[in-house]
Amino acid sequence: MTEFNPTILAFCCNWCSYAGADLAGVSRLQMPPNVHVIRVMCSASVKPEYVFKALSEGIDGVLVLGCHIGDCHYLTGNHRTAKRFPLAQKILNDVGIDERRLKLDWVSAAEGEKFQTVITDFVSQIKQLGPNPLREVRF
Amino acid sequence: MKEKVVVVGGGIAGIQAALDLGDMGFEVHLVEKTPSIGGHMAQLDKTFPTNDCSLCILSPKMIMCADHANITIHTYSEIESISGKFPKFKVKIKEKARYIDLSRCTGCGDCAVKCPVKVPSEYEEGLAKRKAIYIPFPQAVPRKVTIDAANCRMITQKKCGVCKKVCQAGAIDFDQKDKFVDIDASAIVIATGFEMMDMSQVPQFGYGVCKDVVTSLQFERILSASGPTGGHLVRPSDGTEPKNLAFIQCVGSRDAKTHVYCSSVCCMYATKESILAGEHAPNIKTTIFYMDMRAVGKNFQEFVIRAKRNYGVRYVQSRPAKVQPAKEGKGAFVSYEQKGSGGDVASEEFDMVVLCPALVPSASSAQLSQSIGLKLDPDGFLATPDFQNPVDSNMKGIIVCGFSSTPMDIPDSVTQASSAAARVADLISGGAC
Amino acid sequence: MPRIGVFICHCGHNIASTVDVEKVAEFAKTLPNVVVAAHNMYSCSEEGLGAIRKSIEENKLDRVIVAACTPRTHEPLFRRNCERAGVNKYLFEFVNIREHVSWIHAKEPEAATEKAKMLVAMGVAKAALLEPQEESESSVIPVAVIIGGGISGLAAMSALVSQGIETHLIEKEKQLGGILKDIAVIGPEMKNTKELLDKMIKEIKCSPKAHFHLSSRMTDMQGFVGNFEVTITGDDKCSEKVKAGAIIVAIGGREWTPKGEFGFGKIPGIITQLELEKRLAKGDVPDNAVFIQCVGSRIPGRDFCSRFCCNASIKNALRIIEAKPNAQVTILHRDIMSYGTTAERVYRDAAEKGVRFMRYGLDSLPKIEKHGDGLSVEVFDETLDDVIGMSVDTIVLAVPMVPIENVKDVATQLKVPVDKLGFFLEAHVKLRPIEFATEGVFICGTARWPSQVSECIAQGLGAAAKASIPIREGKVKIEPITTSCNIGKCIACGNCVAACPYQAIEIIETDGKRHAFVTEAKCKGCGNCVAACNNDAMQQKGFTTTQLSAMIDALVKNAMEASQ
Amino acid sequence: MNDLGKKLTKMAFEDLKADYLLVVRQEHGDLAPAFISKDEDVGEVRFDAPYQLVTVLSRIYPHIPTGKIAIVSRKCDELAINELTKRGILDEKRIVKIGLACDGHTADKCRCPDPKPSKVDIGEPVKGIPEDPLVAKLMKMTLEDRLKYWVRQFKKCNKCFGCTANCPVCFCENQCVLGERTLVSEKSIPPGLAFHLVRSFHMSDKCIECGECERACPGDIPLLALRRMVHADMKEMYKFVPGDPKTVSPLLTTLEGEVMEDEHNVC
Repeated sequence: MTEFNPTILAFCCNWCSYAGADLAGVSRLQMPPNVHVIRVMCSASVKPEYVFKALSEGIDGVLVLGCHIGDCHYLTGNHRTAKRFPLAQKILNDVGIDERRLKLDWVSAAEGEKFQTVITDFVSQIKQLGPNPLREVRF
Repeated sequence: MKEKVVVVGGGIAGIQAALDLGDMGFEVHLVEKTPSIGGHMAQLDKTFPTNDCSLCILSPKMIMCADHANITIHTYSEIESISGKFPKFKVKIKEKARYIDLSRCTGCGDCAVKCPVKVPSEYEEGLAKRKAIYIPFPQAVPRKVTIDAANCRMITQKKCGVCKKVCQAGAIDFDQKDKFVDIDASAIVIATGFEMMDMSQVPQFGYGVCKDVVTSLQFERILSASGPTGGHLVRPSDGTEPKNLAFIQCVGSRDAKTHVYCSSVCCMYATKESILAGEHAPNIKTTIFYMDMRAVGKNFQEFVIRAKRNYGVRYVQSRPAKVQPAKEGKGAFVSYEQKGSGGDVASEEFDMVVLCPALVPSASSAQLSQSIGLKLDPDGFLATPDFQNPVDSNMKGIIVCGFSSTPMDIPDSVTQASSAAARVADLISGGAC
Repeated sequence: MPRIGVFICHCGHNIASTVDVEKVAEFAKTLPNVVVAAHNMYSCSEEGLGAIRKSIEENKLDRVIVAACTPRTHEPLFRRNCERAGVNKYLFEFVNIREHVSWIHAKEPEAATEKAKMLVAMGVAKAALLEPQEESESSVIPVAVIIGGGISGLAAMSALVSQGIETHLIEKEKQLGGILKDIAVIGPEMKNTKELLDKMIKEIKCSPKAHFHLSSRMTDMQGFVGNFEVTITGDDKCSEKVKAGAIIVAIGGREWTPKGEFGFGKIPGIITQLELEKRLAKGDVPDNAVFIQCVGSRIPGRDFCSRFCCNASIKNALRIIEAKPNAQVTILHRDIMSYGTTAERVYRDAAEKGVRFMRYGLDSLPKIEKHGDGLSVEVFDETLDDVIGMSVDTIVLAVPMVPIENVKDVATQLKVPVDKLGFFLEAHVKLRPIEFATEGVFICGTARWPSQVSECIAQGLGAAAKASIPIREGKVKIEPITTSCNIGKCIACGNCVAACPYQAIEIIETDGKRHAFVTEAKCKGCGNCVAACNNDAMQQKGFTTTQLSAMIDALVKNAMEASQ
Repeated sequence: MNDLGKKLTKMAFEDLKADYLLVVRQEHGDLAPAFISKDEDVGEVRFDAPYQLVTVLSRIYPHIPTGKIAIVSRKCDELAINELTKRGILDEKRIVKIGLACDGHTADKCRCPDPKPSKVDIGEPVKGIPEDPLVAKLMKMTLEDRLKYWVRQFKKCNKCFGCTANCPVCFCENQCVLGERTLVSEKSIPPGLAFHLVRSFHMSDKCIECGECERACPGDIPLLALRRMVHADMKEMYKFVPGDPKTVSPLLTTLEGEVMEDEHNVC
């Protein structure tokens, strides 16, 4: 039995969290290679549908990263993000999927280190939770 | 009919000035004496205080210049003469013969592979060899080869000509002559930048005597992934990784005997290079000998603190008197006065010593001042007498920016380049009154 | 069927030393719609770009993917390259395998290569669904607004009006000049401030294009590059709206007020640099003085160096000595920051003229006590390795320049960021020092970072150059990342209208059907409406739900195969 | 016309001055909705409608450009009408409600916590069922068991869209995203979990717990329970209850609500 190597999807907003990820790169901050970033303009453009889709198709965890509240390049964009995803978490919990497989966090363009911590912690979190049970479920 | 502006110097300041002027709708002619634009910034591995990869941020701007509808780049070219005065300058540009038909050369480099002549590479600060026919560095703009006539056997001795044989594009032209281009320019921007001081002026620091004493720019190349050591931190004498490293600040600068002024950037690039050294060799012990740690820019202090905290860099406030060879020509002894010990002189051995020499105005600015009467300041930089317009030279319509006017770092040079663009536009539009 | 070309970049060693680029290229060849996959040393070099253009022609590619560094710096370059080869530049997709792979997984080459493959697969999946886009243009109002009437703002204004550009300057005080009003002489160049300001203002005022709004503040800013609307409100509470194409921020900084350091506020005779400037301007010169540098700066918690204070102290030390040749003047410092040519010369000059420079450390701060009607200072001199005592009548604290109190408000109105100290955060610290990430808004002077006067002027001029570019051009291009409504799917529920932060969406009726409508010029492309729409009717150019879903599917597919 | 019919027509056309009346009546042994105007025979009216009259209303509403419509509405119909009027799909001025208090049997069948409309016109109000026993059971389960339970249930889904078609507050008509492969990848029937997760999210700020989806489901998937769990989450997180005539869905507002917007404009 080889060690569980989770596949994780991350949505990063162009202005803060993606820039933060770049900064982490430029600063050569090392982190586990399980996270695959999709760049969007704003965390508020991430449809919860994407998260549900990804998880029910077997992705082990989904990260949504945006600007800090107040820093949003689009004024109050991330306010909606902050409303949607906690609810999405609850819904996951209601059908029996561990809500910790979805994480919402804020990373600014200046926070390379924070990006590293968020990624590292989330990956170890998911490793703890083990493979997404839905991988095995065949509908 | 667009007004023409000539920008002299293809370093970061010249590039930015050209881009801004081009965007403002002027017809820009960017003149660079070497075969590629990019200047010293292209030689740097990283830039402080973010440690951005230097070429990664520079190369898009270089290519933007090449692509820009309003910008014509004249590389391997020099200003032959400037006559007339604002707003009607006559600028004669000498496009030195590079013995290459640029329209044909694909920059494949086959010729360079076959060329038998090896000479020290300027881009690698003499730490590596290049051929007599060469492309200075991978991201060069234009990415075309150049034959340096002084070293080419075909040109000097009429024998060889291998390059012509191997060139499938038929781009080699040994009969090429210098070409002159005349431009009626409304204004001229001078961004001739800096060069390293003549190290023979400071023999006490053992440069040229001890193999393992290098200049900061050489060290920058040693650190660079694309550099002569393939990004491995090794010392010249025996190719081993240095265990302890010394930086000596203010070599030949802040010194009445050589250059009185402060070069402004050395404290920070030394700090940067010490951090990079720490990343290459986690256990390396680095010492920086300094007079005043001039970390005055945005996040510079934090950068120095990071060097101390995360990379254990040791900052010693003392000015070393001399550097002497150590045994077997490896490493060197640095002797300096210890603070708080009644002036005892200590002598400490280092595997490698990096000198941070004075950065002096490039020779071109002196030539220009002679040929067209630009005033120089007491330190040899182009004078900017009008305090209200810090980029105006003593001659109306001739604007200076970047290091050629006074020592400054990259952001300040970029800013001044934009100021220069503004001044050009102001003068040409006739000013407020 | 789309014809996709994939180009993997070595970026010298930056990528290739960790990621097996050959493997990734081979893998890319197996992906749907991929016609050709190659790798080259520097995709961004002229050679690399040429190779891509050549391949586009040879293989009739209609989609291009480059897997290299970050789109945030290099996307425009590769897009232009596609254009040159006749491929619509929005049919280009960037995959980041340097910042997001090789640089952060340096020690795990296999894993890094696998991840690079996945990201390429995702890129290919999206690219297949990309559609050609056109940048729409919007006109630029040929007017500039400058916020702040200090030296930086004035420099910017002089440059703008000289170009004949209509310029409005907003100054909160009733007088121009900012902090320089209180400073008679500018260091290190020893220039007369009044002459400079009077000359500048006179020149500006002789232009009919110059408009001043004194005792006023910006109270609102709406719109976007080329079409801003700035609301200016005077202290008299009446406001006016100014339409502008570009905005320059020059709100300056303020002197930090000591919190009792060295007995400031308690012991008389201890003053700040600015207080000394005011006294010297009035001809009130101390008989002897001690300057203490780095008070409130370069200390834990406020690490930064305020850049000009050393020069200011040296300048004032010289002025004191010139006025009173017998005056005892000492500068207690932790490093003299007289960088450059002039400053270094002035520093030497001061030393020769008898100004005493002594270095102190954080661990041995100068001790100050009331001593008769004067003050006594005790300091440990690191060089002499001994404690030195002196008695003076004035002690000058060189305190740092910090952002003005309401900087956050200004930042919020302009939707631009500030750093943790409260200084404005430029678009890129190295190569875009006087621009904001927000198009059409620029920054100069001490609101960005403490600077010498000559530097402030240079920044002001530079910001003016940047601001003049769209105005001279007369138009700006709107990047096609805006959203639009698929009328067929829209049921006019109004979720998008509620979610849009820019009031860019309204519900309208076309031939009997109610549906959402997006005003493109107002849309900034945040895609908030896309996520709010339950019907998948709202779509963002370049980020359509089909495109992003395809990326997810690609990740799932490859992940599942990998795990098998 | 039966007595209930007489009572209703009088109420609708005389007391409430409505132009139309929407009821359920018995037609050749079947229950069917009847939409009648004044002077039409309403027929054998029944009050135990097997579906939401509001669903019928929202479907025919676009085709009735003018006039006042009276509708027999239970507590759940009433909430549905609120939700639809709040979202501008129905014009409240054109709808008049005839409050119907459900009987014990119906209340049990719906596991309804509160079968009493704001205004009772017909029927005797009865007590509701305080808590949904199934929800309680599910919440006590471990995550694993709960997932097992739902997977078992959802495997019965054959994507007939009965749940959406019969939902009074599903106003997307035939534009439902669940029908497309974009967001719900089209594997074989039954659809993956995404189908139900997405629907739960879309219903989170609308569902008024009538239970019609559950009753309409040929696979007897206890959808109402899932709705109620999400409902509880909304209430817990945002103090929001769908069917309230005023409060806007929290998913559409900023964190500080509109206040913050105003501040933004003045600061």
